[in-house]
Amino acid sequence: MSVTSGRYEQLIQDLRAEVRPQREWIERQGLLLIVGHFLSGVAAGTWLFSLVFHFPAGLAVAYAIAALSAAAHLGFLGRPARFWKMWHARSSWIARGFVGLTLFLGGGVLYLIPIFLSASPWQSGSLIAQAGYFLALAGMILLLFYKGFVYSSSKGVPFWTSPILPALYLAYALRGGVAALLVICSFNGINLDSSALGLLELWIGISAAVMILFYLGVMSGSSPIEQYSVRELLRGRAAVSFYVGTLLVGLGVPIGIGLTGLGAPLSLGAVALVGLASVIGDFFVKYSIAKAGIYRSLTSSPHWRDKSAAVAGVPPLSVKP
Amino acid sequence: MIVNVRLFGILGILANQRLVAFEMESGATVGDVLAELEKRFGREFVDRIFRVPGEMHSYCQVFVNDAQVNGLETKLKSNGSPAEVGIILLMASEGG
Amino acid sequence: MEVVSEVTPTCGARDDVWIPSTCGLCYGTCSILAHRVDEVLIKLEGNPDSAVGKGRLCGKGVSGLMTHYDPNRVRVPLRRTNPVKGIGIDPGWKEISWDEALDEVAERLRKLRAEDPRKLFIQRTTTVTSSRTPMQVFAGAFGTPNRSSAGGGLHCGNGAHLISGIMHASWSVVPDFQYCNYAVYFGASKGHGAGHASCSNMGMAADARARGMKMVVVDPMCNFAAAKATEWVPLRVGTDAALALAMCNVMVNELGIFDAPYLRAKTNAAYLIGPDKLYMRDVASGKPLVWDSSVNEARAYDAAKPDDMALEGDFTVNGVSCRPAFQLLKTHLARFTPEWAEPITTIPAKDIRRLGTEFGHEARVGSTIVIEGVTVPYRPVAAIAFRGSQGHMNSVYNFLAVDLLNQLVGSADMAGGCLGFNPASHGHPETGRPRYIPKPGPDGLMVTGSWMAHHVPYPIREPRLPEELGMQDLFVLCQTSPFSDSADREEMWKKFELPYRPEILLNYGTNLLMSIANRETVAKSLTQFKFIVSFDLFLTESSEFADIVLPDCDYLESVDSRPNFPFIFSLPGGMGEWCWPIKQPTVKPEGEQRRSSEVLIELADRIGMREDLNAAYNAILKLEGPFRLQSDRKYSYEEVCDAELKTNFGAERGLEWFKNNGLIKWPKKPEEVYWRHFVDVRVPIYWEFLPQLGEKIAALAEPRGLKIPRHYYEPLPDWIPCPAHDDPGSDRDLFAFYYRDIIHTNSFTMENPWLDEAARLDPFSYTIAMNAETGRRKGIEDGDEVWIESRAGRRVKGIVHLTEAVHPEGLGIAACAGHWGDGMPIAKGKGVFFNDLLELDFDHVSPVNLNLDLCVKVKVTRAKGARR
Amino acid sequence: MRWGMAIDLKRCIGCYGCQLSCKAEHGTPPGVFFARVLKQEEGRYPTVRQLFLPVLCFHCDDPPCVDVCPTEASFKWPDGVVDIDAEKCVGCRACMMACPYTQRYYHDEEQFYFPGNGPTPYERARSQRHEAGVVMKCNFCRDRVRAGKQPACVANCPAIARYFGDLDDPTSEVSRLIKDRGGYTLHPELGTGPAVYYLPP
Repeated sequence: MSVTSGRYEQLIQDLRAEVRPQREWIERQGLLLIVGHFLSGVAAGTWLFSLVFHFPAGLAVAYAIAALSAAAHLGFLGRPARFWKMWHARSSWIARGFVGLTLFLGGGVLYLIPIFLSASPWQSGSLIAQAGYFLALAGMILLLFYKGFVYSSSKGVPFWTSPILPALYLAYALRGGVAALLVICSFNGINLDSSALGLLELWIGISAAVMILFYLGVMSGSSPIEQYSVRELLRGRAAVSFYVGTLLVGLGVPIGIGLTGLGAPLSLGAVALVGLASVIGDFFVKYSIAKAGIYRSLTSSPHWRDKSAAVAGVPPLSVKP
Repeated sequence: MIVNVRLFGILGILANQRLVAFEMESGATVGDVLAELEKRFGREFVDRIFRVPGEMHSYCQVFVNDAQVNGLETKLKSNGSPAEVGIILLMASEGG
Repeated sequence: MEVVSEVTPTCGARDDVWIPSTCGLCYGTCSILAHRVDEVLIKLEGNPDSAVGKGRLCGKGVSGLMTHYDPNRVRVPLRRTNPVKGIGIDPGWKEISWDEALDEVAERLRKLRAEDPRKLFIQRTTTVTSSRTPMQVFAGAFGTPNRSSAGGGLHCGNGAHLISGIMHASWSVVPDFQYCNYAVYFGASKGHGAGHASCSNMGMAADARARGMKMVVVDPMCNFAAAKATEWVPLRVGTDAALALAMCNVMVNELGIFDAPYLRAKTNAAYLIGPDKLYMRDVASGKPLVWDSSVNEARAYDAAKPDDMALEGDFTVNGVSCRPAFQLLKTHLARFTPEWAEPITTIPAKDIRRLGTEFGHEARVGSTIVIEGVTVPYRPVAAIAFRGSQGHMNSVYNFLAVDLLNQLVGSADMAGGCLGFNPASHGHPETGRPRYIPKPGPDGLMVTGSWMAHHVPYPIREPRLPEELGMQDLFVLCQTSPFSDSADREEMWKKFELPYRPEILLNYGTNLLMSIANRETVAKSLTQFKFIVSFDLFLTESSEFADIVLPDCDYLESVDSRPNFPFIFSLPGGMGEWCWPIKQPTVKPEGEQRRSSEVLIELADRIGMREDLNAAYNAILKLEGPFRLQSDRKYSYEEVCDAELKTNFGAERGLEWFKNNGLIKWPKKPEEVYWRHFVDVRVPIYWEFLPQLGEKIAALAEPRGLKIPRHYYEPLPDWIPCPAHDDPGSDRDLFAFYYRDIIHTNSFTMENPWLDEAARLDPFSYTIAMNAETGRRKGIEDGDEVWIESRAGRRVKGIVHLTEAVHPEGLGIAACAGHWGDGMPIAKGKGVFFNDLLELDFDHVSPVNLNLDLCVKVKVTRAKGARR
Repeated sequence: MRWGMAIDLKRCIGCYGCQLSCKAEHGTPPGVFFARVLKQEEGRYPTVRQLFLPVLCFHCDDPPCVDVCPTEASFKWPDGVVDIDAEKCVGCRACMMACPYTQRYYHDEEQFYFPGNGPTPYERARSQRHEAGVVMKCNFCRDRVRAGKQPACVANCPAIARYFGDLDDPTSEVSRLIKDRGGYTLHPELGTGPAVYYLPP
């Protein structure tokens, strides 16, 4: 970052400001983390539902998505060559995610090879494949859960430190899986139990919508920094991605189509659209929430404000975002 | 006694002479030297030296036998060799 | 004597040393330790053994290496190839050898000196104090009276320093932080910002706050000192005198508080004044008379006991009715009621009355204190002024009115009061040097014991038709003059028959185009020089007007035997230690830079004025005995420094000793710090010489068509509005003013990328502070880019920062940013070029001391399409 | 033994001495500040004050940044100092998101202060040591402290507003100041247990 670069300018502006947006996990390489998070969720969800629906192609796609996610994560890291050091999972959700991804990719390959490669030295159902199955399953579970906790354990960004976020991101991962399956099926003309999938999709979609509303409701009643983040989401830098990506495409389209689908079976195209829209929505919910992240303000610390105000002989002002 | 007057800076330039030597009676003072200089170089010359008649500017520095003196009353001394008098104006304002 | 630090390498052959030296980022010149490892400087820290900074540095000081290692420094001598000069015109620099450069400069100077030495104008920046001695010496030897300290001098020197000199025998004033209980600051930041003894003062001011000293800060802006004040008193820009006079009135006329014994013994308050505003004088001796109430007759001031002198009453002496100066002052003050001051200052009358009352009561007139076994008067109140309050046409009265508060309660240089910086020194215990003590001059009034130059502030010179191009010999209360650069300088020179015109400018480091006033005026004056030679660290906007640029060594490559001497400048005041550090080279220059001190010696030699130079060194450094320079020998500057140190501290303590030890120090005595109690000198509360001076100047000026406004020349202070207050323009509704930022020095440090970065993070450094309500009224939002336009149509642009912390009519700007040249690329485009709003002519300077008026009535408009 | 700091807001004048002496000590890259001074105003004209808040890593007792670090690059020394082992850091910036005090900076690539000129001799000696692609922050000047000195910001503060010492020792200057002056920490509601206390103005 040269001192003449726009990024340095931006940093200076951010550091000057009373309210400083986080950019490390959204801009430039930071975007790759959001992509990685998004892909790992979709991968885990797809894996799960492919297992449920016994759909090997889905498993393969899930695996490929997870591999992409791993690549995105590597691209995001400042020091990708050291990625193998990230296994200290005692308290780090990032490490847990890394472990999950490792288990998933490692186990997945053991499980998938005999399914797709007839020349595999081990067979499906063999101990190796079984071990792979369980490793991948464990990885999948970690991948489903971890990213919400990555955000909710970020104490520097109050907007994220909500227990709703892990639930929301779990829901989105599941829906992402369903959606991916819908897309895969519709493109391949495969008729899985698409009405069941559609219902599932609808149900998760509505749950997600409710959770988002609940989340925003809680946040807008919190401290000024969270309120500012809500404003960023509703009226600020993240508003377009939130309204268009998260709400309209991600929730409006799938739920709308899904509701019409309650009356009559949906065409493959409509199913594909639901799936695609859901996947896009899955990305944008993470994108929007990451983008609306604002660092906690030091000058808003209650003690400092109260005692300083007492010295100034004036009542403390509310934080001016 | 013989008095050697060395004129530095602007004074030397105005007098067109860096070293002025003349004979004075023993017991002569710095004031007497300046009076002699006035005789030689005119009123305008010594006007640069005096703030008001009888009082030198603070920025006029006079040395007698290499020692800085403050008043016109200082007597010159010669121990066989000529009495040495040096005069320089340090006209320099300051800020900051 | 203290051994400061071991400078021999600490481990084997590896170069790893801490070298004691002196900071050069501002004129505060704190003591530093420079850490050098393998020929590279890696850290600057304060020198904890020194009383100057006490081991601590400000943000600028610790950032010095980024200036030192700036790749944009000038490294080789340059000669211009383009004869056309102007703002933004490329000089077409060509690198030349030192020999070529020195030959040409010496040849021109030699010719000029033979022709008329006054045609040389010498100018130096206030930032680098180490250039003071070599430049004073060169000027004295060359024979030119024409020297200037550029913007620093014109903006504060003529008021704050001159009057501190007349009233406190020092360059500046500061509260006695150790004992003061109640300090009122008028446009000053002592202890909370940049400037003289800044780091030491920061620590002492913090101690005072912790001890419970109350601090009232009168300032249009709440920053630095005001931020730490017990009370911030916002006032309309430039009205400080009105407040101070009203406070004086409350004390003297409403409460009857004043220190009569002090006024009788230490001021001219008892001097009898006749109807002609002049002293009644003893016929025989010519000495001013006082009324001796023990015998009921008038006597010379030194013939009566102070206790017997009448301060009040009407008397008749030799048939002339007369009154003591104090009686006149008291009567004079009566019209400055708080109610009168309220509409002028915007400060509520009840607050003015309260402030006057608090100041009077806190003064504890009559009390004493024992300090280190010595009993001295205890007056724990101080009224402090600096650049802000005196930077107006009413410069003299503004500063004087504030100081009257101290004089009335007798707190001037008394324990807890308003101290000059070290006006008296008895010298090192072993050598008795340097020794100086204020002494009585004409009419018993004080002559400083020490001064920064050789024009002492009092006694004043007799005005004459000017021979100096700044006309300081006509306007004799002026130190740094506007007329070296002003728009009306040629007109003035013609009027006053200046017998020559300046031809060569020898510039040391000033960026005049930015540091005085609007650049158009300054550029015009610069183009009129036939030849400009400039010592520079960087190619500044002003270096572009030079014919030859000489690359200077910076403070880490230079030597100076007296970075904190005279002690009245940057050595902290109050009790503590005397401290004499040196500055020494810590590394060799990376390019062909040479020390300007050595270059000046070389030039003198080539000009053929070696003897004059040595004589000037002898005189200025007061070299004595075996250490005097011999006429005919060529000395290096290090040898000169060695001679000065040995003269002062003995043959065994020369430059080598100081290089190893860094400094010498010894304790201050109460008799030195609180010298006024012990020295029989008086200061003028009644400036009798002023009306006379006005008449004398007028006698020369008015026949030549320059009106001298006599109301500035009255003996007692008054409030006189600035041009800004009288500006009739209805859309110009704000008073733009500048302040000195805590992380910048003049126009120099914006090029330091650490300081630049810090300034960019600061809400105020590079912005225009506008009152939030004013902004709302004008539809201006925080971050808007605006034009500020003066009556003369000068415009500067900047980003607005809306704040509650500025007077609604004020517009606060940190000086002096806004670089546009390419020679300092980090600084380029940063901040606001306030000075470009300033007019530079007789109509905008104090007609008494020629201090520039630094406030401008302006119109503010949003720049088109600008909103960030 | 737990190193801690008390910053006296009555003495602080917001001069940036800490911020810049820190930069000088560590040669931190552009945009990286182990110590900073924040300014804020309180009140409405004319009852208003400029307030200064010098900040640095608070070396929390229960540091969220350490908890979230996937490589243990962020860690706590037994004496309470929270530090980063740059060689272990993968640059995931989770610690930046976890730090409630925004005291961590991402050094994204090697950079110097004079654009187009490469490193100055000073920067070669002091700044080039800093790895790129990792997160940086204050470590209470560990090298200085181990050499028996005070942290640079403490040693340099011209207003003598910073005190450094052992919080576990009730007789230390910091402990006494915190007790006597009612020292407080920022955002105590987060339960992080900062080792940097503020003494009220």
